[in-house]
Amino acid sequence: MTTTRRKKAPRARPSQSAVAKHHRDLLAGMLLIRRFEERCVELYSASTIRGFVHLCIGEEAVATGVTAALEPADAVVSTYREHGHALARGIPVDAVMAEMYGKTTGCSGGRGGSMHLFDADRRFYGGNAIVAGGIPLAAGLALADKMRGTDGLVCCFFGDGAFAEGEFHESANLAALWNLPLLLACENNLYAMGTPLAVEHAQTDLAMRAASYGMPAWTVDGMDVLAVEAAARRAVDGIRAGHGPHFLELRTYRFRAHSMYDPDRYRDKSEIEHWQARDPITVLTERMRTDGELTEPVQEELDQRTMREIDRAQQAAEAAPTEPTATLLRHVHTEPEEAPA
Amino acid sequence: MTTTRRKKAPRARPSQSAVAKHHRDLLAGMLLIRRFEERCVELYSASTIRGFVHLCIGEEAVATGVTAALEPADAVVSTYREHGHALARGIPVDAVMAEMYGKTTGCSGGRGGSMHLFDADRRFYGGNAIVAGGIPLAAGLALADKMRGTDGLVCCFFGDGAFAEGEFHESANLAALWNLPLLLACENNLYAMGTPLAVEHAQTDLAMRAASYGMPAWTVDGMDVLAVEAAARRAVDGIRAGHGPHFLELRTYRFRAHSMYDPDRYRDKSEIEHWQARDPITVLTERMRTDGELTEPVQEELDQRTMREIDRAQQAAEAAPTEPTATLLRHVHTEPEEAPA
Amino acid sequence: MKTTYREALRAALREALTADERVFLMGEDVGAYGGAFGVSLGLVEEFGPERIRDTPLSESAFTGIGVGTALAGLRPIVEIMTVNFSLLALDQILNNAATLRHMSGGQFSVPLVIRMTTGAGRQLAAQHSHSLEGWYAHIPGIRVLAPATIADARLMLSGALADPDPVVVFEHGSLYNLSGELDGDGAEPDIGTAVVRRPGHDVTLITYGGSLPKTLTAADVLAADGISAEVLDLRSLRPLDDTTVMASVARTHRAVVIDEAWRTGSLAAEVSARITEQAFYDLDAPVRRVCSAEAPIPYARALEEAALPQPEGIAAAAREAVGRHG
Amino acid sequence: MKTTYREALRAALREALTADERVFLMGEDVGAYGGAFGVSLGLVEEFGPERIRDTPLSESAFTGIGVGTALAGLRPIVEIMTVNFSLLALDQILNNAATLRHMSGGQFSVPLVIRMTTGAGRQLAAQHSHSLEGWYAHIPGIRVLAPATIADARLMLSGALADPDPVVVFEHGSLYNLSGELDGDGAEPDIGTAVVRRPGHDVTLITYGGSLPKTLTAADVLAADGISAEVLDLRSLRPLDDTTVMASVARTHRAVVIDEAWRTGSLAAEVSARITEQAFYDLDAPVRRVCSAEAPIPYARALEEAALPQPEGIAAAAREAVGRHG
Ligand SMILES: Cc1ncc(C[n+]2csc(CCOP(=O)(O)OP(=O)(O)O)c2C)c(N)n1
Ligand SMILES: Cc1ncc(C[n+]2csc(CCOP(=O)(O)OP(=O)(O)O)c2C)c(N)n1
Ligand SMILES: [Mg+2]
Ligand SMILES: [Mg+2]
Repeated sequence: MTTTRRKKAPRARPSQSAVAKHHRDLLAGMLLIRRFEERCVELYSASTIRGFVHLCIGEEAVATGVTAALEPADAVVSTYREHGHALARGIPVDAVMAEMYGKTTGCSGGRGGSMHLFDADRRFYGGNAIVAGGIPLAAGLALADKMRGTDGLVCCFFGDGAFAEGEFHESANLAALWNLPLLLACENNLYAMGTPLAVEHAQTDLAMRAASYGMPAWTVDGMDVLAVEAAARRAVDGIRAGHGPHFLELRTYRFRAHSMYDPDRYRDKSEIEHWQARDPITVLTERMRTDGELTEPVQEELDQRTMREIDRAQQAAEAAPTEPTATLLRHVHTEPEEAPA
Repeated sequence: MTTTRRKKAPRARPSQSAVAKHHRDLLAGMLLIRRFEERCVELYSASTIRGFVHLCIGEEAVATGVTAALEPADAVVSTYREHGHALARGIPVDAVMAEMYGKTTGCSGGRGGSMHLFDADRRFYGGNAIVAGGIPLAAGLALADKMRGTDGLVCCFFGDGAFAEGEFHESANLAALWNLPLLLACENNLYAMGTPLAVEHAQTDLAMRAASYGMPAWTVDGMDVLAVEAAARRAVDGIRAGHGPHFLELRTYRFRAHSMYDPDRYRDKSEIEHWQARDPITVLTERMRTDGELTEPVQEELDQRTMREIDRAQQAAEAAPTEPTATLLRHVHTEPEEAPA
Repeated sequence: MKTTYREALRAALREALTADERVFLMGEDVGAYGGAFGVSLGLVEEFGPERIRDTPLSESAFTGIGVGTALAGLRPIVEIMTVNFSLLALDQILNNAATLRHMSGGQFSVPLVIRMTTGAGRQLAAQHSHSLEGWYAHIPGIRVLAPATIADARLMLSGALADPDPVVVFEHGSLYNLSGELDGDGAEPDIGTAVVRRPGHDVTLITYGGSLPKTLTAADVLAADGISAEVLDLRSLRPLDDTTVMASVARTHRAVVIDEAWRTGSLAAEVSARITEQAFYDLDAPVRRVCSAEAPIPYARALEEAALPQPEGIAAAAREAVGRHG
Repeated sequence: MKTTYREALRAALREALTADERVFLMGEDVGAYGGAFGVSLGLVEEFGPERIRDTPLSESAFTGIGVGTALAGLRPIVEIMTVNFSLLALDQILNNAATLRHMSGGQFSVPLVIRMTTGAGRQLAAQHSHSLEGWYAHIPGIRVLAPATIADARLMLSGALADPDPVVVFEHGSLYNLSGELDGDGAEPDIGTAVVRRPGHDVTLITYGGSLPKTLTAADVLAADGISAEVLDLRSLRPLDDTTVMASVARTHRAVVIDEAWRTGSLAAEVSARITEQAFYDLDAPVRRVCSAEAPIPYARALEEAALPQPEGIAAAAREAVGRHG
């Protein structure tokens, strides 16, 4: 079944205006995530959204930059902190918002909620709320790509906490051993819930440890979306060239608490402020302003467009129907007519 | 509860005759294991011993050398391939043999069998037949030593196969993070059942990988009992000095199949012969002969003594009673009068 | 004294840590964070990080470490954040904690206590809503407890620590905010005993943990219909207190078992099978079960509610048992 | 054709690998070693190491990898060497394989087959003798099969692979050497159906997997006593075929469930509870269970034999059920 992995033609150097456009897209992507999650906070406070909700505010550059390096045929596996990954991957904001409401029009039909966003069309395989539970799954998707000889790869997001779970280590070994097309995107936001990195890991240089599996591994400034994208492209190129799994340690920070339940008692305010000074949206905005890629009116128009999109998504979600309880047992098993070929 | 860890006084250089005596003890230890297991083969063929039986013939230098570096107050945790560890630790051969017979006088009262040898007095905590399952346990025993501020340490034996399990990685991180007095003794015999090292691990330098947890780690010639003992003493000294877990990759080889069930189809005869040429018993015997530490009569007398010991153990085991089935439910729970203080 | 289930658990922890220096608490975020559900809040300040020990995300290893420290004679309390993650530690629990004593011929005891949050009802969806108490109750060598009241939250830990063998304690997530009076004498019976939480004579409703409040509500509903339901709280899920169960069934001749687990293979099945075995000729009607629908628990509120046992469903099953339909 | 259970499994694997290039086998030592129990012997020479894929000791990861390849449309057969090690993979099975479809609102199927050896009886002691089929049968979203005959060993794999959802297949370790005739037409019923292995009219003996031969022996013993026992092989443990069970109980009015698992919380409890629920008024005696003693399984032969269901114990329970003691 295996065919040889095609080498990509070298990318042509893009024009200046194309670069500016790309940067605006990245900015728009990050803004959408930020505003979406800010709206989630409001809706959670109003008890409209329930369950566990984990925000990635402050970490938007990671989702946006890594996803920018992927092709539609690639697959993405994520965590419970996955609004950013889902939106960056192109799941419509309406579908994500409706899922927060538990509505039929949600991207998981309301059965998943914040922690379980899925989208088959965009090869977005969730939304996994067991820490590190998605990593073996991602390796499996990558093995399928490899066995079929496609050009696809799998991007798996997970945190610094997940790096301590046995599942990460077993999967890293297998991915390297089998030379799987897998991008291990480790969002190192310095905490697993309230536990700081140095209380989780004897050796906190995660990229170095990943490299001990014999895979290329780098540490990247996760607050700079351009640095993230560049690193992800380099990794993706290496993977598509057949060099097996690559590991990115994306150093980032969540500005908000671990979840909506978390009173955030374990971090110094000064530490949070230190990182807020490197807000990825501000970092990119300022650079674009300096480089003349963004004018004030364009920025304002972008802000307003984003807010309108969120408003519309919210209205649509409110208006959408709820799954009737009679369907509770649907999708436990595949109905004959739904069975894959 | 914690008191500070005492530093040991430096060891005095032993006399020449004490060295020779020590070498004879090591030789006797290895011979006992070898002859014991050869007897097991006979008894298994006769269906006297049943269940799964895993032999360490060829690997005796590891059990003997590592155990020689331990103190009685230390603890040992082992695997299903543990006859050598048990005998080297000083569990009487009678008790081990009786356990193979499933007799009341066995070191686990006949409930354990070959894979589950235990001895509370010698702090021998099994005999674990779930690959890597003993490693967390060993780390726990070490944490208890540390919390109590004793001078003790825990030696945990496991294989190259176990190194691929998540349990090893989680435990290695925790042991290093908490600076536990733990000796991780990895018996790398190049195979996990029929799977060669390169099919188990992307990166086969196990000591290097262990070092990525920030712990001292060395590769040792596991066929040379003196090299093993020296390395183990160095590690034990480091641990007792408070430098936390140490990892030894002991390169060795099993001369027999994985278990009595294994037809051993996956290895070249020439590979086995290559390693048999480095038989740890031969290696030590020849060195002692060269150094004048062993004469032929002494060697012969040692051989005969060993055989007599095994014969006696076998006779005792045969004569011993079997646990009455009425006691089946005993030891599922601790009886009030058996409860620890 | 007015208190909550959460505070009662914390008071029990504090008491145990104070009484015996071998006791320590270990788990993810038990320290500065105060425990995922706030149970251990403040304890690290009181007892220090050695005894209120934060662990990395490594359920298998830190549970096994708990087994090892118990083997060595300490009295560890391992907190596995929720039952959902305990699957990662199940090998250590079944193959080490529960078996070491027997397979060593009685040489070792493992005085380990494992606490975990269980259950659904908070819209946490498929991976965070399991009720696997029945699986743990299947394992010989361990004791399983399910405190359903503030008094039991306060009481059971010391009983668990007094047991020389492993004990698993399930705290239902919906109970932490339960508030009420805790009597000074706390005269609850032995941790191994089931208790009648509400006496009645027409039907016995047998339950435990997070389903107890719902079952008591159902009993109120039934009372309004003139049906007198006895509500039994199992409290100990392993061993089960057959004596108390059978005594009640002998009085009421009818039984309904309520269990938040999926129906097939639930602990409710075991209770039903035992009633059949031990009280068959007392029964005037088949034993019924009210359990969760056999589906992963969905996020959407209405779907989740439909999936779980609810007072109306419990009352309906009781009415069927007494032959009063509609 | 004369064959063995092991060879029948191998023939089924060969057929599946030949028929569909998306099928592959993955697990520890399935390749050169030929599988821990010799089931896949020779297949790596025939199909190559990509499709007969040896894995490191990493049960959680390679089972999860199986889930991932199934999600992507391949047809993986994951071999977990024995049920004892499957605990390490249980999170991937319960939280991923079984839930992905439902929690994604039906977007994905996971056509994964997991095979594992189960059971005791070979003096393998406490950590290598589990019978946890009942735990797997508790999980919504998966199907659980237990081939107990050579014909089912030959037949069930293709049915499992045809299922778009995850299927767990339990092969009892004591059955591999079973030898006998395999008919050309292999006309066994659908994999979801229980079958009567021996008709009878006094009592129904309900069992599955490795306990079927013992139960048939017990039926012989009973026949010599003049008791006609019907032996039912459940075959599918999830879903259970209630129709066939209740039809038999309606004929015999008495039932004994035989299950090698520990009694409390066994699958036998579920079968008993269902009979009570669905056939209470057909019963002339309480449903009985013959299960394993509630202890870790010991090594010593006599102790192990005493711990497990044996023909004499089964016959004794049947005699009690029909009211013939002694
Ligand atoms: C196996 C498991 N253990 C514990 C939890 C509870 N939990 C949810 S998120 C989390 C912290 C994870 O930290 P990290 O991997 O760094 O990701 P982050 O939340 O920082 O993005 C914990 C402990 C869980 N969901 N799964
Ligand atoms: C968790 C687990 N998986 C699989 C097995 C079956 N098994 C027993 S020993 C073994 C190989 C272990 O290899 P290694 O760790 O190198 O130790 P060795 O046998 O070579 O001494 C396997 C696969 C097991 N006992 N436990
Ligand atoms: Mg983190
Ligand atoms: Mg090995």
